[in-house]
Amino acid sequence: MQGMTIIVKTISSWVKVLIVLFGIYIILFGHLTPGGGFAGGVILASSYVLLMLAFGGEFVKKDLPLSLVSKLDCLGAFMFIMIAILGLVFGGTFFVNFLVDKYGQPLHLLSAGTIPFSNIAIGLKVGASLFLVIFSLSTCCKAGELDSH
Amino acid sequence: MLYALCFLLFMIGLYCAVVKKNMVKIVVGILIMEYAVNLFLVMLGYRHGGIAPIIDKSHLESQAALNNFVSSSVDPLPQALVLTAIVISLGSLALMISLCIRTYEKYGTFDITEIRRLRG
Amino acid sequence: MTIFYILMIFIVIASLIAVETTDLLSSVICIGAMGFGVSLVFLFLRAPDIAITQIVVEVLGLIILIRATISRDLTFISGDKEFFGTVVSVAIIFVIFLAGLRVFETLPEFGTAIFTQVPNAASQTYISQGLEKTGAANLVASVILDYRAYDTLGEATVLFTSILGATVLLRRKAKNTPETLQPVSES
Amino acid sequence: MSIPLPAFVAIPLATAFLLPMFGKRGKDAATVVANIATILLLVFAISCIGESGVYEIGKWPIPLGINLVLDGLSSLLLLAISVVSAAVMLFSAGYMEQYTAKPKYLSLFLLMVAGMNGVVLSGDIFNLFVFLEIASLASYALVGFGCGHEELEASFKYTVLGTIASIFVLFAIGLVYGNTGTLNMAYISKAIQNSGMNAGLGFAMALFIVGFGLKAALVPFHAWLPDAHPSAPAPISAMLSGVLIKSLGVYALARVVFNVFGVSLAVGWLLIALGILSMVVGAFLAIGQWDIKRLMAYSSISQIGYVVLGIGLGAMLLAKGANPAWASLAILAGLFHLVNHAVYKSLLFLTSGSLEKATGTRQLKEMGGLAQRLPFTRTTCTVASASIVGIPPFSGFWSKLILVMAAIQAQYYWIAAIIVFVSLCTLIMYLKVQRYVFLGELPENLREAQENGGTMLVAMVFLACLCVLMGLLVLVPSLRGSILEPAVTVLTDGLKYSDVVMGM
Repeated sequence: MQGMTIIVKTISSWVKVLIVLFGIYIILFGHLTPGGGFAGGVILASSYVLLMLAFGGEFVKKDLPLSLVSKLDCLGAFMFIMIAILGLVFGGTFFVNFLVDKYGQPLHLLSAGTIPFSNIAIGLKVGASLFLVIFSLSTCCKAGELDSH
Repeated sequence: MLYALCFLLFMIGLYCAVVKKNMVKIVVGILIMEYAVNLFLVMLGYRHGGIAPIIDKSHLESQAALNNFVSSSVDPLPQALVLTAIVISLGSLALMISLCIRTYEKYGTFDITEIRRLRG
Repeated sequence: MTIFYILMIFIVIASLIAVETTDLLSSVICIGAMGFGVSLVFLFLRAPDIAITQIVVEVLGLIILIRATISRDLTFISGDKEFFGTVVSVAIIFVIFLAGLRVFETLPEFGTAIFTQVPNAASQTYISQGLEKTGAANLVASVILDYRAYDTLGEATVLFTSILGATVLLRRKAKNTPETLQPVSES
Repeated sequence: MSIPLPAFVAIPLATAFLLPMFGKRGKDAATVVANIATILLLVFAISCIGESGVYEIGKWPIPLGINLVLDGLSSLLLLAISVVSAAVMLFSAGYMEQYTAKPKYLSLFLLMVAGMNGVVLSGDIFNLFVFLEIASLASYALVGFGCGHEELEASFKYTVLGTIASIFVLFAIGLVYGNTGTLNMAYISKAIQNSGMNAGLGFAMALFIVGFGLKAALVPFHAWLPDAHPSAPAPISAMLSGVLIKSLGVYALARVVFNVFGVSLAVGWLLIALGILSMVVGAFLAIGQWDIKRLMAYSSISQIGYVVLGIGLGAMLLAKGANPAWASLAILAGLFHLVNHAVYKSLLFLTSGSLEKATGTRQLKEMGGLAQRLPFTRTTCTVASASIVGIPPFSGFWSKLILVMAAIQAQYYWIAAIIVFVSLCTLIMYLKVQRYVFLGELPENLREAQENGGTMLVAMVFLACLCVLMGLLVLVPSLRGSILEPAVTVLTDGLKYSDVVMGM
């Protein structure tokens, strides 16, 4: 994949920033408005998928090395289970929302205890892993190219 | 009736997944079944004249507004279940498609009868 | 009410086209149309969370599906050779469908949610006490990330598993070294 | 309870999330970490024997949140899963050296274990579905791990049938929710007792039986198994056959039928029919096979038939209101056979992996005379074969004996006759394995075949010792009272499950 024309490239590099911002917004406000970690993570992934379609796989690989993405994937999942285990440590029960009354008021960004943190962990995890799968699906094998039998 | 339409969709998907011989068609059938089940689950929680289960500032202004919210909000539980189910279906879709692509690479076709013949 | 019927019939027609067309790419595109229809139904069912998720998942799913089908044996689907088998399976599926129709009479009628008819249903508590107990105004978020957070852990794990599985299946080289002994040629 | 129940899920999950970070260089470190995790799980599972309890996740009382239930049946399954997974993980340390991406393999393996532990502990029907999907997705990927022609095709078939099964289960969950308004199994059971069965719940139950039957590979639904088991790497075949089809299929089926919906005569006979069909068809198909792993795969279908037959016989007797002691004997036989089969079938698959690694082939006709070259593999394989056939001191004998006794006590002599007949078929197929693999002429090209050393051997010897000792589980009253009988009571008590869970 060598990418598309200069117009597409320029526009998508601008739009990418907006999409990333939108994804971050969806993740951070997931406990107040529709959306959340999952939808936001998919949006984050789609921004890099857009770059990949416009510039080609090699460019994105330089911008965002795959080993880093797969580490982010593991990190997000690990963060989420750590939130659960911290609940066990501080709250006495697995997954207890041990921060719920500690800060913030309802309907503010800082509220709902561990829920925003869970959203961030899931967003990170989902974004990284979906980008990873689309990237590996599109670069692993070119269409029409067969293994020798 | 709407439930029956969901069930019809489910059966169309089942037919496609069981009868068709093309790997991509089988995946398509499974996707249709998943849509049908997701729709069915969300419909279970719907109320006539319901509102989305999201509280905003206007609902907190008075007790009456909050009571009104409580008496007309749709069921959030099936929505949570479907959110999980959508993710699961995306996961199995990714897995199935990577299997399809690899099998295509090895055999040069998506037709499972052809694949069985090549395997001997 | 009518809007649901219109959309559902649209979805059913799209699914029939997706099933019966011989062109894989159009079949996949019909699936995309279905997905957007489903997402609209979700929106009208007052489920904006799932509608958003459905749309974004649909886009990514379509990219994956089109990636799989594009420029690979396009329009090549041999007709179903086993006519008899097809007829039998259609008949069986139709019978199950007719038998299953009765099942839906046992459910509460559409538009009267089950949780309003059962005493002490969990959903009733989610709606009336969700904000005060979990602090999240979006009750779906409060269910998936607090009341049923364990499910969401499972969901994140499912995604992790499938992505790991996909990268494992797509790797170039599966075996490290040749076998210690030469495999016996299969007769 | 000394150990928080989520540890059974959290430990393998956390380890699995960390393992892919090790990369190529940290292969050995990853292996050690993964082995520590499975051994830790084994220790925890042993310490949970005889305990029971309910764990409410996130401190939410049960209809609101999700609960984990540890009772006799769960702890029996946990024990089986952790014993087999610890042994198989040890075996993989040596065996999987021939494949690339070992850390990812280990991670998927642990995810599968976490999924199975989640299934057997869950007290919430939707949560059960989620963990069922984790275990299934991990197993789909692991079956295709070799990425060869055969592996990919088998894996695709398995994925399609497995996904259809999962959708059936999800649809059934939707119907149950639509009828009862709750997802907690204890509350569903309560609601069904109050309202009685109706067409919707009956259809849901049929969907559950088809879905879990597909996962358990009972005979009309067994199409995926004979392809998937031979294609998977040997340790994965051992896991699939040893515990996966049992915890995802038989356990889930038993839990739903006995504890949620309640037994009925029709379901009991249906399970008996499925069991007998699986036993007979599996055994007949197995005898004709020349691929050693394919033969063992068909024999798994046949053996899972014994388990389902035992459980179904129990269900039928309970529903008929016959002597409860007969029903418990039948269920005891089924569950004991489940545990036995987990041990000896995984051992058989491990020996087949050891043979494949030493000789490079799976075809019976291309082997022969390996008794001298591979003495340890030969001994362990013989022990496992003796167990599965049912030669007296070994474990398989006791479970089959109890099953026959239960059938005779309940005066179904024809069932007892079928059990004995299928045992004879089993004898034939394993005599065939012994004859063609270990006896006879040693082919020219296998003169240099070497015994696999190290961890692989340790795992095989460990399981072989268990095969010999398993008979003690029923013979020693204190062991039987703490491991098997609580599990039997959970099933014979049936709908009291809801009271027990709500009361704890």
